[in-house]
Amino acid sequence: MHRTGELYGHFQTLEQQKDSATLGMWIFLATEILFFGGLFLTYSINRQTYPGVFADASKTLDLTLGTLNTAVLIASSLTMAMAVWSAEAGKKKLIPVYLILTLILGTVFLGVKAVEYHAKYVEHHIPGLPFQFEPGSTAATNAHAELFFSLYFGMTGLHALHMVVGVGLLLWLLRQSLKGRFTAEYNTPIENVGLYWHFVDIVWIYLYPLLYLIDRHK
Amino acid sequence: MSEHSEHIVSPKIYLIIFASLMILTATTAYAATVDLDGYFKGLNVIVALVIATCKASLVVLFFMHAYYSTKRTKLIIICGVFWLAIMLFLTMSDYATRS
Amino acid sequence: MATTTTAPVHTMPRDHYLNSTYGIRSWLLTTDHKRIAWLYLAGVTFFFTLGGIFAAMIRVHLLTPSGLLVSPETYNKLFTMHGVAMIFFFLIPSIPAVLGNFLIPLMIGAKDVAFPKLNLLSWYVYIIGGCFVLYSFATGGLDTGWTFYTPLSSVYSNSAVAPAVIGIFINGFSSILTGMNFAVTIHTMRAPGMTWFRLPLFVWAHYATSIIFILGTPVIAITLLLVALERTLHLGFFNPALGGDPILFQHLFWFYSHPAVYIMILPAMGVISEIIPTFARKPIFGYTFIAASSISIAVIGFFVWAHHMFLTGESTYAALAFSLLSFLVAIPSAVKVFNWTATLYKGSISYDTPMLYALGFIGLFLIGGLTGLFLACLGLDIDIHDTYFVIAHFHYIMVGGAIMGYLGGLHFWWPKITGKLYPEFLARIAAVTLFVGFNLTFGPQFLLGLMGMPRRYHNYPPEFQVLNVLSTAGASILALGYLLPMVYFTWSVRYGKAAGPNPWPATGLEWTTASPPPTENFDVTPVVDWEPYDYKNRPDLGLTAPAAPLAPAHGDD
Amino acid sequence: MQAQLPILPDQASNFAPQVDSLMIFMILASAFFTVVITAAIIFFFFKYRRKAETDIGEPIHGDMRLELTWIVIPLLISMVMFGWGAVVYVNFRHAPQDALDIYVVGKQWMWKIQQPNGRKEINELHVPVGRDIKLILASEDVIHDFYVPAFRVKMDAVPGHYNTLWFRPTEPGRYHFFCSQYCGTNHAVMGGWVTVMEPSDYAAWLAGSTAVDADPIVAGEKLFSEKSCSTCHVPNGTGRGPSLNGIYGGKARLADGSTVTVDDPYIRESLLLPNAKIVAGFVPAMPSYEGQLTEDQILSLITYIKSLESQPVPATGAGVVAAGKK
Repeated sequence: MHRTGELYGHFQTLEQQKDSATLGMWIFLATEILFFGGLFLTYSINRQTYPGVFADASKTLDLTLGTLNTAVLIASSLTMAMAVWSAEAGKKKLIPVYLILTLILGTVFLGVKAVEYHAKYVEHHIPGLPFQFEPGSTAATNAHAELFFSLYFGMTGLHALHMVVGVGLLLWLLRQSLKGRFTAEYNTPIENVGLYWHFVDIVWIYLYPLLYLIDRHK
Repeated sequence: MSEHSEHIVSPKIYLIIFASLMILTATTAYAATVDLDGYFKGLNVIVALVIATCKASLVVLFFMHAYYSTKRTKLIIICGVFWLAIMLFLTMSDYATRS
Repeated sequence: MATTTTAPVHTMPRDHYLNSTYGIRSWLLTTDHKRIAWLYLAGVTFFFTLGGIFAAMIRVHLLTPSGLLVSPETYNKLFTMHGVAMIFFFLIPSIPAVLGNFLIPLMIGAKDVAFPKLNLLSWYVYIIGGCFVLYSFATGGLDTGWTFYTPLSSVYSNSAVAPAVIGIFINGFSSILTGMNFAVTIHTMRAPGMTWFRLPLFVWAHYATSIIFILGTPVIAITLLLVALERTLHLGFFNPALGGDPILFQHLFWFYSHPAVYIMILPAMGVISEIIPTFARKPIFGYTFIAASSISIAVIGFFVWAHHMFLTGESTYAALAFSLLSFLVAIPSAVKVFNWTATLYKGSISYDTPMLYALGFIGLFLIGGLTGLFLACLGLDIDIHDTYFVIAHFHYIMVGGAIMGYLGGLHFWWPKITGKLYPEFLARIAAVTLFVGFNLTFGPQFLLGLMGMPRRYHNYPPEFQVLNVLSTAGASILALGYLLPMVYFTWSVRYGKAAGPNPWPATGLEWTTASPPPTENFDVTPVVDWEPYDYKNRPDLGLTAPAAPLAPAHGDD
Repeated sequence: MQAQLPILPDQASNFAPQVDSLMIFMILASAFFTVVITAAIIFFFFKYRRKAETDIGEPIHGDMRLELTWIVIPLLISMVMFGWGAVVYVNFRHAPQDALDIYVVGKQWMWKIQQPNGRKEINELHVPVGRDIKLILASEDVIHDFYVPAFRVKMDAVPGHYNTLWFRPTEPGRYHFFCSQYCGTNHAVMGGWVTVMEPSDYAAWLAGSTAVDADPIVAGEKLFSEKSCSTCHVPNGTGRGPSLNGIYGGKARLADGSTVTVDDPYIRESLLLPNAKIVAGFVPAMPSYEGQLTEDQILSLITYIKSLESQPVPATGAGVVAAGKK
């Protein structure tokens, strides 16, 4: 595939190329909705079956840290949107600044997640390892709580994996933007990584109430 | 080839959206500690999910520029959500209607 | 080939995609969609052969009531590995990734697909997924059935389930990448003048298939990942002993795996929609209805999955809804069959090999589709569910439909892909052999099902023997029918006569470029100013112009 | 007996003629379409054979009336198929109230069957002719499926669920049954015979057995005290749990205001998930017995609780809305 400037040879115009890339990204995100959807369905059905144990297990999660992480991730979405804006508005100097801010916030999120995971490790709430929900809880309660935590780790783990990929993409963008590659005319990569980043934010926006909030009042 | 109308959203709008998202986050965190199920069974769940959907919509529409984008993009978003709804709704309706 | 009299002598073009570069690297690192199609052809042929060998062993084993060949464990592994190899690694990628990859850019007048690197990546993902599955086959095999029902697969099976489901999980991303690539390519890469309603129906069918790839595949991926986790870490998502729900697994599994059936059949329908107008030399009957029926099959196909679960204790209301919707999805398939048949009316029909496959397809798909109604019918499903009736039904769709379509397509476009003609007489014999062998193999299985023989049995009561022997006899004819094309296709690559750009002649854009096409597909970007399948207004095809004066190019519709 | 295709097995249950009539209708409807389409293809194939090498066909693009015809007519026919099938299926999913309950437990790779009086069988099922039979299907490991071709019925046995399968045998005789859901290595040999007997023979057969098998009511009663059920579920309803006397088959009012029929699945669920449906007036105090009882033991307990159905209703029993059968 030969390339002229930013235009790959199989496209006729830059516009066609950008159009294709954006469409491809959106389609990929549609795929991702269904990918997480399988987990959401598994969670919903099991929660309906074991509302009591799921509520109890949910309450062992740290609400403060969960809320903090929600705020951090939303803030990172803002800085990401600003990075896209800088590129579109042609403010080349600002792009790396906002990218670095996004990176920092993304890393903070993953750090907080690591702290939460560690707490679960200490409490023996990691499925697959020796698991004890509460001292003296029966085998059945244990099993159902383990189911909750399997889903908790499955959903947040998959989400965290997406965050890690996102951090990698941001690092690549940062490198490219420092080289001055992105301009008001050509900024599709930033825009598309932005779409991805916001999508990951949206997944968390749903994980937060489902895992941390529902039935907390009980 | 649909013409891509480049619409640059101003940072002011981003800040407004960000502030709304933060307020909604605080609201949902607070609402979770109040027993709303007393008014109507399952109200806590509904409130939490409605707020989450509002937040998600704000992110999609403004941070992701869906509000300014082509019909084609909107169609893809709707399809993604609709297919998720098919899966959730039809499966749950099986569980809900078992005798 | 279209002629029995003297044909004009063609020569191969000097430069084309096959001789533009040489060496193994030029193939393994290619981003040319035409070469990637060849890579996929190699992959799917390997898995087809592997799955075919398993099938042959199954049929030989079932010659006697007590089983002739292998132990029960091995038999269970054979049918599981047959299903996994055939479904996930042959049928799903076959037409889209081989013919679709090769043809979609050519048909819409593009130089390549939208994301050539992702296209190559999808092949590597497919190969890596395939390696995991082969590793599973080689180290303990797989005995869960291709459906991986829990808790059998996640707890009780002693076979190598984890590598297999991880392999299928990985392979899912190959499907997703292909689907993304096709959908974007069809949206953004069309040549000037190639409007949506001038697209060949093959492209419409692949667009519909892409919808399923994109929105269905992720669900099977996550589901099988959960099974792998459940098995390796002893989690309980679908294991009732740990509080999980095995029925939930079936919902998730069939949410993808029923639409996946349409992934296999829709592209074949696309192939048939190309072949029939070409060899009847007239516009296809009801173009918009065929195009719309592809999309409606893809969409409605997502609403019917729980008809696989009528007897699991599913709610009666859900069963009623899913049965009703299953009957609805039959309507667009029926529309296609009627339109194909009507296309033959007042045509100028020849019986070249692709046409034989297409006509065979209609007959077999008709039987496969109608017997699908039996299974969608709630009152009959309580009798024939999980019997050989089901086996016969889906082989009529998968083998009689998808594979006949795939072979028909290969014969139709082989001159375009290789620039060479295959021996027509042998090809016709192979087509007839396949048709006869197929019906002999799977026809008796309908009767076995009606008699009450359950599926996946390594031995059976003696009253079922006669039909089983008949089925095995048919399978040996079928095997011969598959070997023949493999031999003469290979032969023709080297020794076949040069085909020329448009041997049939056909009306699609892909036939306006050289055979084999140049790397860039077209020397100049084509501009389309004709309607699809419009023989009357295509003097460039060299067929007798009708007595009436030429109508303007846009005059039809 | 109604019309029957020669290839089909004997018709030996009430469902067999229903399924077979539907089958014949479907076969005829399908054959009609197959013949019409195939005949049209063959006719066109010869009639419109290419005469000269450069001939082209007539440029016909379509016909709206035809399209609508072949959308609407198949749609109508398929709705008939759906409706007819639905009638049979809905009947099949709703077992009559006074059916004879027989417990069937699948495990790799055998069927354990328990008759109403406790007589146990393995891979053999004896039933009286002319009586509605309800099989309550459970599984101890993976999913199985109980299939009797001569009765034209089958149903999955799913671990963690109870499914029911009912039929009324109409012809005495011996009929094959199979496991029809793939369940591992010996799936193909997990079958046996249903023996349909005259009611008097069946009664005699049942009576001739009690000496060999433990009475499940006795076994259930023993478990009831061994597992300390009796400490809370005291007969007069003054314990921490509701009295179980006479509750079977009736309706219990739950803490959240809804009611539930006290049947096998409910008792099973209450043993395994005691807090899912709490009877009004009681606190969730019962521990789960998940993992501590085999399916057989659960069935014994259910049979025991069922035997209390005829026990006098206690004076102060809570939670019982209407004792006895609905």
